[in-house]
Amino acid sequence: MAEFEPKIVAFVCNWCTYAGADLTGTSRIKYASNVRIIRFPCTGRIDYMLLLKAFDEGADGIIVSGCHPNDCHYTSGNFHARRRWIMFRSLCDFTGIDTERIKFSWVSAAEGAKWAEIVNTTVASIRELGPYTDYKKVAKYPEKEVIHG
Amino acid sequence: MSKIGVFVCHCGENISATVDCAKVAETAGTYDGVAFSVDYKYMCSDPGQNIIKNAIKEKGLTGVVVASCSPRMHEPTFRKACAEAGLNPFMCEMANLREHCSWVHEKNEATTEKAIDLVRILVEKVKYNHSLNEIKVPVTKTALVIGGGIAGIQASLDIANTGHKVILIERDPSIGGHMSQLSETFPTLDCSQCILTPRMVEVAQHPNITLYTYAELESLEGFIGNFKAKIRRKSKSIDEKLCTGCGQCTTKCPVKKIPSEFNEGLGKRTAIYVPFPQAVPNKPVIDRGNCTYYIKGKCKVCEIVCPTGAIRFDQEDQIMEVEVGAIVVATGFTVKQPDFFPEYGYGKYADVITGLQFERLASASGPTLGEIRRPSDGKIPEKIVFLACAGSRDPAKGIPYCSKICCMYIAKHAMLYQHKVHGGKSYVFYMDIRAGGKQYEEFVRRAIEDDGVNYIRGRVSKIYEKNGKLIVSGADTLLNAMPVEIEADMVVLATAGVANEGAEELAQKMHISYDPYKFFAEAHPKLKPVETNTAGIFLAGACQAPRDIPESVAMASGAAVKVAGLFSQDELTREPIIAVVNRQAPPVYSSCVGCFLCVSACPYQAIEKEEIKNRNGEVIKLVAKVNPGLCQGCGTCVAFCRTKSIDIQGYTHEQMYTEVMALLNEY
Amino acid sequence: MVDLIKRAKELLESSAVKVVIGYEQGTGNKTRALFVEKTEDADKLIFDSRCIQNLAAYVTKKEVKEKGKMAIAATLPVMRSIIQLASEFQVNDNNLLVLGITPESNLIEFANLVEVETFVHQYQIEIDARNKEMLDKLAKMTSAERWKFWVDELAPCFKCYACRAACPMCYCSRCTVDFNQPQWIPVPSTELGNLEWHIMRAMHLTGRCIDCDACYNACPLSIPINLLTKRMLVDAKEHFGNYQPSLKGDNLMSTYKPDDKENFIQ
Amino acid sequence: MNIDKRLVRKDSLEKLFDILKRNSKTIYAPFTKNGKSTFRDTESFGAISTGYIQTTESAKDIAFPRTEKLLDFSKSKEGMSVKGTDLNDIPDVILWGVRPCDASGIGELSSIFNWDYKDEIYINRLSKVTVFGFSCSKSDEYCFCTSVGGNPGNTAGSDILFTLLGEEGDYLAEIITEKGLAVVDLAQNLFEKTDISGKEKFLAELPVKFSHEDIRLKLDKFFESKEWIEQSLRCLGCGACAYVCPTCACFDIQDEAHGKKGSRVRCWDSCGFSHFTVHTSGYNPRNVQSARWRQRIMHKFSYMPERLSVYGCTGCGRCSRACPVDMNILEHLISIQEVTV
Repeated sequence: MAEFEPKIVAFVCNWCTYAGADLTGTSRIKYASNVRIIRFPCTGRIDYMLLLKAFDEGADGIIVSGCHPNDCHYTSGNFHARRRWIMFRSLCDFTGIDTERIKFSWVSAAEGAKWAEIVNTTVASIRELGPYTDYKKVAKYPEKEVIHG
Repeated sequence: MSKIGVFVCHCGENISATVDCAKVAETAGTYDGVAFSVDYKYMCSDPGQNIIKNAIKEKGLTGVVVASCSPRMHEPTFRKACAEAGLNPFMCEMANLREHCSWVHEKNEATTEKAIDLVRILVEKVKYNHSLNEIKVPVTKTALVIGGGIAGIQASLDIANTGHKVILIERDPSIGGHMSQLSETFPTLDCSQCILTPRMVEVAQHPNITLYTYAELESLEGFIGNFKAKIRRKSKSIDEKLCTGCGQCTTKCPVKKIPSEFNEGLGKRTAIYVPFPQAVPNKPVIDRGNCTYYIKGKCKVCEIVCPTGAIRFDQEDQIMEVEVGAIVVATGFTVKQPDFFPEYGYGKYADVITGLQFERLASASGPTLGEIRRPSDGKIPEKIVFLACAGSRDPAKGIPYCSKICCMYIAKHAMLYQHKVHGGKSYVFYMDIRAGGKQYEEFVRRAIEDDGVNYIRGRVSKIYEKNGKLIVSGADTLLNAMPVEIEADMVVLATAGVANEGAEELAQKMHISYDPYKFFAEAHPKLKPVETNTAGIFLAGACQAPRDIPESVAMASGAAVKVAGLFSQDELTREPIIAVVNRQAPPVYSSCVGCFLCVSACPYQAIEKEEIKNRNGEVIKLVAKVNPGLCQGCGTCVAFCRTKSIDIQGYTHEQMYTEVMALLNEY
Repeated sequence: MVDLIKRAKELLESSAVKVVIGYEQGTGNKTRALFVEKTEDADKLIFDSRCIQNLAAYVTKKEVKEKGKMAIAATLPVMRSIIQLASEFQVNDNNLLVLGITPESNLIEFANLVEVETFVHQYQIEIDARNKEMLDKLAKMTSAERWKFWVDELAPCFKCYACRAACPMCYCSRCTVDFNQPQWIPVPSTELGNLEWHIMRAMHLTGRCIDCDACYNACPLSIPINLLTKRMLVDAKEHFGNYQPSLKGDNLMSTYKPDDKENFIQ
Repeated sequence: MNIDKRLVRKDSLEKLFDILKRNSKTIYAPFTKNGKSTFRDTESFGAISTGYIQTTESAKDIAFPRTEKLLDFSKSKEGMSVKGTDLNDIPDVILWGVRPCDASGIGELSSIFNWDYKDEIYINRLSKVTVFGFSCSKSDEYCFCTSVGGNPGNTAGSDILFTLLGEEGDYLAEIITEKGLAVVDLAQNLFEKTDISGKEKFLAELPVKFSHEDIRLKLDKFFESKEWIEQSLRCLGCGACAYVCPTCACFDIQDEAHGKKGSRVRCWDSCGFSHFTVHTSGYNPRNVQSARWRQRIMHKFSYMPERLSVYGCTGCGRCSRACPVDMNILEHLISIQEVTV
């Protein structure tokens, strides 16, 4: 059987982490190709519902990343995001959503190497955890017609 | 039905070396709504752009996805190309196949698969893009300059000289700032007052400049091009129109023992006073905290002696509102007072003074008329010690940064001392000599070599008094930390330059950001040194960090050019990537329920309350409204809104949701 | 409650308010909301330990609000809700008069919401022992066990939205679940959709929920959804310090501190 | 067919359950969680709840599931392909422990799904269901089946109706339909021949509290009554009443797409929701709760009798029990009857 290739979605802000990932590219630092980046203006824009949707649709892991505290292009978007993440992560933990599968990080526009490292460590840890079957089991309608119960 | 064009760039071999570009284009061609799909060697080249333009025209494309480098690189290029072909530029999106894919992965199927995914995400997103138009904002062509030091003066003059109106406010009774307190200036040793005073006068006389001294910013609303500032004009207790500045009142005022702020406490002033002889405006104010009349209810000597009847004891503070299009903040800095350093015995020893106090001693207009006499007994000090980095570069004191100006002014002080006190001995304790700047290093060398100032590399642990002498006890680190003790007559501390008291509140009033030391934050440390994160507000001088005069002036001129650039347009255009609160047909009007939690979430105070009225003019609903002039498009409100009533153009709910769906499903 | 009846009559007679919201005897052993508009109906007002429905849910209801100025018999949870609603601009002194009922069941009338706030702030929001125990039990489970617990608990939810309807804080005229472009939460009751709905609801109530249990009491299937909001309450306290609904409107989730602590962001 | 009466010993019920299980029957029986009961696929007799006056949820799920996939669709180069529900996949089900009001509700629900459009999935599901009714020996203040034409021992809708003959007694089994007979055939020895009659004395006593015919006639002129506003002021507009109701049949249809694949799903809806009638334009003809409450009553007591010749209420009282704010349908119906137009 082929090795499990985790599907990982990265939600990143335009000004720091997206630019940081650009720098990873211009620095030609190689990293795992399992991650797909979705660009947001700011971490403040990242709706936690999108994280749930990513799991719904089959993601095995998620990276959420933005500017370091005090570095936000919009001054405080990341501070708002951080508070939201603290509560959302705790709620995920409480409902049994595997918080190991959601990696939060600060990656600045200058941290190309850090981005590569975040991606690689996340891919490695999700590979270890395996596919998110617990979630996938309840995510889709059962193939066979059943009545609730 | 969408007609999307997908344009896959090889970027020479930058992308095609690891990504099968033809396959990416071919796969993209199979997606619903993709009307045209092609790969090409250089999409950003003229022929490449022509492929896009022709496809838009010939296929009637409704959306474009360029799969090439980072949008941070070429988004403007391709959007412009689309616009030239008649497609709204915001219908163009870019998939980042180079920085995020080909450059970071090996050549294999997985890399091409990723490239395909990245393109698909954007293809699905662009189906939900809307044509957007740039936002036009009118500009009020008057600038507000806050702070009348050299930076504020320079900014005001530069802006005024471009033909625009300037309102300059200064919280002290006179403009001039710290520069007016200085004796000579490094590295040329020309007299500070002599070069500053003409500028001060120019400000006062300039037809485009309205000067309000003894005035502070009360509040600020609005946004770039359209600020509304409330200014508190503190009561001067005189009628400025009647006052001729004859000086009768200050001469006769019975309260004469107030430490003069201008002289850093080394001289005295009266309760009704002009801070210094060259003050602009040269008209007195009454210091109500010290005036006998305000304390005890009687005196009024000044009123009696005033030949023009200009004294107004009942004058009140005035709040006036002005409309301005841009603001230059030039509120300067202050220095740590030596009471911050108990180890140096300040307060106990009158002859341990700050650098700024030394400036007053050395100044010809100062309390000693330029003679270096120590405060305690007026004697001329035979031995003087200068301590650099008093507080600066000292993380333990909470000031890890370098105050920057001290190395130079210490050299200047020591030099002035040697010039004025023949046979005197001067010592400088320093950590490093930072003399980066035109003619700066030469200046320091002159102090050491020509004027015989003794530089000792090391720190001073304490200062104490013994037999009428100040014993400066330190270590010479160049001599293996050998203990050094100097019996000095006077000690000058180059105390750290710090943010003004109240800097934080002022920043909050203006909604600009500040660093951990309360210095105002520039928008970008390298590329936007005079901008703030709030559009239309600029920084000049030492309110941003300790600065010397040439830097402050350069910054002020830089800020002035930014303002002039802003004022060269009648309307501002802004990217339409902003938040919008939905509006619906009656009876709903908007799904917003008016909880206004978004108001506190917005970093820009861009969300306002809008009353929705019926035909009879009755308010039937209060809903949020985003001010397009203020919104910067971060989208924090969007993720916060429970009713999903706010959306951000370019990153809408549908677009972001679709991206997630497109990423994880087959299309 | 004689005092309440008397005061309700006075308020209605003097036209100080148009409607008094309180409790009456319902069917069976239930109590229920009563809207007194005529003085003679005030005699039906009761108050006893069964009166736990959070009446604050009515002060944002269109049909009730349209009657004019309201007075409301408000227990502590109701008062807390009202302060939170006021901080969100949903009620104010012009449209609401609070007839407080103290934890000792005494009537206390407030001149304005500021006084209500002061009163409310004397009492901390405390999770009751039974639920605390349940939270502890859940905390001790493994993540997988908690996942199973919640999937099982929430699977029966048929999305009648009684929890939402009974919650004073769920006054939005368009809930996120009613939003269909995109469809954030699936409309049908499905295991995952139910979980998403309740997670989202708990997030929306973080920093706003005052722990009145109205959602749980309203649930026809007695699903312990209040545990979600309780856990958020406990966590918020842990992370950001104690909070109380406040007229200042410095809502927990729409504000931040630059030094908010976390230990999971790399 | 004529109703055949048999005696089932008290302890034979479990044996019956086991025999049915051995015959690969799926059995849906009341199951209690968090103190609330609903019909679930049940594997063991011991798991079946007993002693309830009424289950919290009705049994309508069996033929009209709260969530039901109608079809799968997928896009390909060749175009759209659609795969409907395979009706052969629907399992044979025994619905165990249904009260007579619920059983009769099946008829009312069927009248809706067989009205202008014959709902194939519903009809097929129902055809696979054998209903074991259990008569009521107890009732509570929310019950009013006798006021809407039912009674605690009503055989309508059941395939077999079991009546407990006294507290610790045996069961009288009334075999009402061929489907019922088919079950008896599987366990002949458990269904003993008997000549017992007069089950009535073992049934709950439930006096008639109003006349549904009178209500119907009253409603013809009651549309504009202020009574609706009076009654519904405390209604919070949730869907609890509709979702526990054995006859509420409103549903929503959603297409859930995931890329080029997706499903069409039918799920319950409720006329009590404020958004139920919102037009695309934003206009909402039932924009206040009183209009929605009126709709609920009118639908059950006026529109259904008029169009389908059945009442949309079986008097089970579930909605009153489930309502978080004590909207008691019985109380409100009585007051409608009493109020002068």
